[in-house]
Amino acid sequence: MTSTKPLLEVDGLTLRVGASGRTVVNNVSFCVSPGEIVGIVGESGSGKTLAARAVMGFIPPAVRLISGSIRFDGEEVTTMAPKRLRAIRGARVGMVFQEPMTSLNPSMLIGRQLEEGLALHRKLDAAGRRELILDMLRRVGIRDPEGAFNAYPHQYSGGMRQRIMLASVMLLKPALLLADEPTTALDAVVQRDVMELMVDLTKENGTAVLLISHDLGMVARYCSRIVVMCQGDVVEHGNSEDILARPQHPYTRKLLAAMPHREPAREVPEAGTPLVAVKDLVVDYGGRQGFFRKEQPKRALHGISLSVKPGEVVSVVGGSGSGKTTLGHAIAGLIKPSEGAILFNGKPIDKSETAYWDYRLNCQMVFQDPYSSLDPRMTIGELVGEPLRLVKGMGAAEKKARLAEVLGEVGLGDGFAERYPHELSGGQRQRVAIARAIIRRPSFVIADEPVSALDVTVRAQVLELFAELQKKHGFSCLFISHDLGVVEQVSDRVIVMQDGRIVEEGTRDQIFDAPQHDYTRKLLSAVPGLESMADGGVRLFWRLGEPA
Amino acid sequence: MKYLFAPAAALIATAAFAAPAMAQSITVAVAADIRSNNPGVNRDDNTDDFALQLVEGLVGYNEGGVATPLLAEKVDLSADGKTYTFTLRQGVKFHNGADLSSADVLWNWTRYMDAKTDWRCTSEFDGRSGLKVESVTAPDARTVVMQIEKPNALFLDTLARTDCAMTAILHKDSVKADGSWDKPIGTGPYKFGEWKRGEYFTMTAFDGYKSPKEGGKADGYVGSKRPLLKDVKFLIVKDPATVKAGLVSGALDMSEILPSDAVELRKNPKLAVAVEPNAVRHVFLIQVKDAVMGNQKLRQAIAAALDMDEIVAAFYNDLGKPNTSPIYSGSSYFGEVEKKGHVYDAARAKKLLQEAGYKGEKIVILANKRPVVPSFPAAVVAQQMLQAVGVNAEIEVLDWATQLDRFNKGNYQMQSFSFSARFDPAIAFEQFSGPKDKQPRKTWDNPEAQKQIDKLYVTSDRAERQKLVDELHKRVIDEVPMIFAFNGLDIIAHAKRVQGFKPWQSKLRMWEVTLAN
Amino acid sequence: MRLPAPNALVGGTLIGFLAIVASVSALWTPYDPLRLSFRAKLAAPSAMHWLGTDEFGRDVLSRLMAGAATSVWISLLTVALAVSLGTVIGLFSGYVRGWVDRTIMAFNDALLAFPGILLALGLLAVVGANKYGIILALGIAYAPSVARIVRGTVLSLREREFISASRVMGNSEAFTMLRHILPNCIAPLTVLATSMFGWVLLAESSLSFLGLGVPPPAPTWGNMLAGSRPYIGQAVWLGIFPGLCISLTLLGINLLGDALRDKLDPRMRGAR
Amino acid sequence: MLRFALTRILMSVPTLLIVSVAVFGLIRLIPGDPASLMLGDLATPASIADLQARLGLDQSVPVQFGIWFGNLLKGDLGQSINSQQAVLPLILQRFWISAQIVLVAVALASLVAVPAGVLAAWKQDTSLDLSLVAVATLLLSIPTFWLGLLLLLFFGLKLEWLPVVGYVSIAENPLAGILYLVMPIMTLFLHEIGVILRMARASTLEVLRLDYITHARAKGLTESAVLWNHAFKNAFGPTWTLIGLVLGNLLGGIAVVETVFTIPGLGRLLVDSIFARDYPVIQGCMLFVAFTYVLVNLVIDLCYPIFDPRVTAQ
Repeated sequence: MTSTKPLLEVDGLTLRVGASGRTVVNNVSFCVSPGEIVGIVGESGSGKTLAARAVMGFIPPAVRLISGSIRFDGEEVTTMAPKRLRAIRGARVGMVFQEPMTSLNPSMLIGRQLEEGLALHRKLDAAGRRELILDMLRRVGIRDPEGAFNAYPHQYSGGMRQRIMLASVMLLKPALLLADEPTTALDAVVQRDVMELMVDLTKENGTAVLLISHDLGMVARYCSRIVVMCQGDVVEHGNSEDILARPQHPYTRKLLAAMPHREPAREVPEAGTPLVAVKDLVVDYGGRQGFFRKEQPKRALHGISLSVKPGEVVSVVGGSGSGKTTLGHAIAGLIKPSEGAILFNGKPIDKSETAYWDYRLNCQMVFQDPYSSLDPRMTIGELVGEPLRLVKGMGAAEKKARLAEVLGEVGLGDGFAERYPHELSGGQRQRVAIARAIIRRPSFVIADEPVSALDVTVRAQVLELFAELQKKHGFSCLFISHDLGVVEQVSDRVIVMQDGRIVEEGTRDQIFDAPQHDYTRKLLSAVPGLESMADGGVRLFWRLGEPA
Repeated sequence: MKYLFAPAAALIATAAFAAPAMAQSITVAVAADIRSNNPGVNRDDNTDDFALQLVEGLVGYNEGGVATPLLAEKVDLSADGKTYTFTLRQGVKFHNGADLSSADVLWNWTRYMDAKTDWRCTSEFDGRSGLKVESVTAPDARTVVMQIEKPNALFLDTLARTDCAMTAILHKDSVKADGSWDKPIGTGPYKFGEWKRGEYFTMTAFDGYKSPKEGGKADGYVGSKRPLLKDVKFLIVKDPATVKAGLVSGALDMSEILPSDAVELRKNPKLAVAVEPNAVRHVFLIQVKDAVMGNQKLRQAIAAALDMDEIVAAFYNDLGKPNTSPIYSGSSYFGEVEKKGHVYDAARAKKLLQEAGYKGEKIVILANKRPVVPSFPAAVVAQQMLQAVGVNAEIEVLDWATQLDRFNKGNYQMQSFSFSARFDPAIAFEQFSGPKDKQPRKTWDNPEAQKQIDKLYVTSDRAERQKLVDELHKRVIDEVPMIFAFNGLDIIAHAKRVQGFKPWQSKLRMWEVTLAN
Repeated sequence: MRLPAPNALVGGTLIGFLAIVASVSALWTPYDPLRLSFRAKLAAPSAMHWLGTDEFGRDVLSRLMAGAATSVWISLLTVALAVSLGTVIGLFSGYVRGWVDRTIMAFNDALLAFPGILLALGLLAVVGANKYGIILALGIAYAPSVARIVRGTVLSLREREFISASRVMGNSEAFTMLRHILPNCIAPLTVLATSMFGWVLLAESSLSFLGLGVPPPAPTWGNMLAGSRPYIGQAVWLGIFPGLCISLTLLGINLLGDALRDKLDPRMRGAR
Repeated sequence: MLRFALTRILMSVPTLLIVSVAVFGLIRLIPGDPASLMLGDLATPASIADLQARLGLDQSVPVQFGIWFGNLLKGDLGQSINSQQAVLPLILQRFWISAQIVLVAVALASLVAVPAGVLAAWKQDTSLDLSLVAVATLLLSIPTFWLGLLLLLFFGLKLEWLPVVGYVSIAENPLAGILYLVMPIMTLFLHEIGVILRMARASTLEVLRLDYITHARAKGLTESAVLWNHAFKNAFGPTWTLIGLVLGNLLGGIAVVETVFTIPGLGRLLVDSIFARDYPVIQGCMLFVAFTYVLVNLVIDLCYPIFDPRVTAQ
């Protein structure tokens, strides 16, 4: 704790939704000292974003300030005149958003967007502004700042845009930076780079940071103090180490417990033939003929070979564009491969109708987005029961019993069968998706990022359920994920993919403890690892040593 | 406030119609542009009207619809009825100053008989329609002799037909050296002025005009025909409401108006409304080949069910009168017999329906909604009256082209229809009678009646003809192959300062019309 | 129990009233809407004829009531035809894809390149201007926009994971189409159908105005309005009341459509 | 850009071809033909046959189409059966009349409705928003022909401020020409305000939720700067497309308004030609309308990158 006068003091802040009267932020207090990095951690609905945005006076029209005060640099923000508020915005308080795709104006040149704030808050001529901007763009790692100045945001990748966003905010050297999940939408490898850049930049300028995130690990890594929020309340507040090592509130413990952790490696019985084998799989996209030109097909997979043994969980990891999702879809039969073969129990599935159907009935898939993977117009019962339609020789009563059994297995017992997906939470929906995948008792399940859309605690529950079911029914699983923590927790074996090729393959422990390929090392170095401690706390560590 | 913009409105009114300010000029609104200025070639009624102010033929209709010498002084018929000798009037000049001679007639006849000319009436004289001109000769400069194949009472009538543009005698300079059409150089009271497609066409008085008769009494296309106006501009105004506004503002001097506007415009102190019946006959066509309509008793019942007074009033208000005869009321053949036609008698209609064994079969009346014909309002009123006596009548509204198509194919039960003007009774009957299997458009297919009509064609004796007409009229009333309802009305509103104007057979004759100031 | 949104309330009231009037007119109208009265031509609104009489002396109120039924019926049938036709084409096109899809869509685009009313005008001239001709012509004229939307929905649904899920299950393409894709087209179709009801009502009136609508004497609001034009100077009520009816109905439809879209597509409401 | 435009025009060729064939076939399915219509009740089978031969209608439909299409490729749309005028100049003359009404009305409506829509979105759920939306919905719900009649009654007959019906070419008499166009333009203008306002509001609402708006505010920009520099330009894309659709539709179809105000525009020409079975004019008009539609859409698409640089004209 620093003893200087706090830069930001939030005291007893209470926000309520106008119409329904629901309290979304309840008596929240915290403070940020100059140059300090403070994290607010919470799951969706915790009110963390609202509380942070209130600091800049951004309260949505539907939400009302009931009580409390926000003092920035000793000035009360809640009652501030709009003009004064605008003078603070940008100049003294900056803000970085989660979604790099929508946080920059798509129709305005990057240079102009960066210039706007400068023109407003600094007395500089155009040339001076330009120089400052080019310097800053260079600083955030844009290779061609001149080009970027006259480019539109859509010409840059997400990571680059987030750097530009940082540049835009840091140009004015604000005293406080509000960072709302600044890296959540980015690839793991990029995440760390951007975070490091943000920390460095703020340190250089003496800017304090209020970092809002659902990721306790990341927050703990960079913040000196942490505020834990749940359902609008601050449940715990303290030093990062203290909170990690000695969590006081049950919710904090729950959050910590939900963080992925490694369990001892399982024995996977050696079997003669792999359950599923993929040989030299090639997938090409596109190649449509235009009027004047012919598009070259884009190769998404360059001859992938892999095998999954009975009862084994094999993970495929990689950044976006690595081809892992394409691989999953190709194996599930959703995409027709251009070359290569898929063998099920040693038989190529495209050679005979029986082999195909055998595979079709035994291979199921759990999708990433529980909001899009369930037909919104069907009840849970219909959704889960649908795969049974194609099972031959199963009576109606039997089907009904199976449905009830499976729904029970995934913890969606009484009454859920009659409900519709939109009445369910994300975690419940993913349970439905899992139930649908296993109702035919398949021998092979492809799980494509099954938990990446879920909140931390829900994610843990779903993973646990999945592991339990896998153990109980013994199905093999191809688990596709970008989240190394999750992969570490669930896999027997790990396949690392980059640019449509497998770069490394090995048992979980081999990959995580002794990675060989550069890309694997880069991936691993990007996310902090966790080690459980005896008293419910955790210890945080970087896998391949502290970054330089 | 109302007057704030009044000057602007007046300005617009004058600007819109751009009326020539000269005292002896008038502006007449017409609903449609002329199709061409080539008489009798590319034409419609409106085009004929304009053409016949500019050109004349050897014979023309008089007020009663009888073909009478016009460019000819007299016409002599040989005893065998096959040789017509026309003696030309003296002193007749073309618009370009040239004198009219029999050579001009020969030149025109050759031109008309040439298929390339596309004259509307070539087929009327080359034998295709039963009348064949075998030779045309000019023994001297004032005499033209026409020889026809067999006697025909309607030869002169056909020559005078307005849709043939009166078989106009044009100066040969009307045609360019390469044989293509240039502009009409005729002998009519007015000369062709200018024509701006889609906007207006004009004509100016022909100073060298020699009127067939003196005395100022107009008589159809003959009689006194002095061009007393200096210029006449025909302005194309399609919308009746615009016409009305133009008449009221004074920007227009004359126009045909809708019957519904007559009452209102009559009240205007500056305007007069002239109403004259014409030879157009509004009828309810009946397809007797139809299973239901084949029943004569049913047809008689329908005729008895119609209160013609109300039907006329539906379109013409109090301006018109019923006429259930095929002969138009202004015809010289319209006598006491023709006055007796269908009589409205609902009780009799009901009784006839019973006798006919009518069991509520649906009867569809086709109608169209062109504003200038009473097709639709007549059908609405008739439907109401038919329903009142228990006939299950329905109206089907079609666009005019479709209705006409159904007419030509004979594909209908009833139609509310209008027959265009026919002056001679023979043609008037021929218009709707004939063999249905050869010409499905024919309404009346009665071999006995056909014989009488054929006889009407060759009989020249006036009394004989009247007798035939009377008999045919009675047959139509009894057989009810269709129901004649009433004659058309020309309703022309004009400024009161325009004097001496009388509408005649939908033609706006501009001769003997003067302008008082 | 929450109060419905104001637009739903007003729209629902207007359309409900229309439905009631249309139903009542089948049983009772103040006068026979077709009965002529030669003594009461173009009578101004009075105690006897609340909304006056027309050029044939027919009671305007009665004709408006009867016209409501005709207009509603025509609009409903037309929408049903357009939606079913368009859905079949759109589903098929989105289902087969490839060159068949491109060909169908080229045709579809060709039809869309015409203002609906012109297309209907041409078709109407072919099939004949009567009640069923209008339904057919307008149905065909509006089907392309339905087909386009259905095809778009199908193509976007195909990207959704539940469609992939159905295929992974082993369901045939046709089954997936009918079981999963078609039901999910219903929401956008409902919104479309609602606004289309308004378009059809408008188009039917416009056609009457151009001289090819539902043939009189059977009253529709459109042909009443169209028929009033010659009398605009002398009998204002002839044009005012049918126009008012059409406008209020369209207003009801638009409001109801907005409410429906808010409900089915909350995205359109924008920021919370 | 140029290649894109050319490609798009080439791609519209099949569409236009389909239009030509369909229209050609369709109008010949319509009962009634120009020859019998010209002859009316005077027609004898012989005279109809004569006239049909003269009009070239005695040939089989495919042959007729071949002739017509051949001439079309030479840029000749034929001659009106009714007025004997060449079709293309006739269409262009009438189109110009319609176009000046439509263009002025839509331009004015956009100028009023787009800012109003943005304003309504900005003040979402306030009484200003509600009343703007209510007015827009009301305007949208009034059929143009009735609106036209009302204007006619009020300004033409009651106040006598404006000429009731008719048309004078602006070239001939500018003042009168403009006065004649006031009411038709006003009719379309009022109607399109409703359409455009609602679209502008909806698309602005979409944009106002996005982070870059908050970002712009977080920079300390004033509300008006946020609204116009950031929200408006991005929100205008869909509205622009809608304006294009509206234009494309109206340029071919203000027959109703033209009928109300008796303006000799393209829509009226087409309707009249259908009634008169003037085949060459119908064919020409339909093709022209379709071509205009394609062209307007092309222009709209070419302009789109101005509002959304993500969409490049390729």
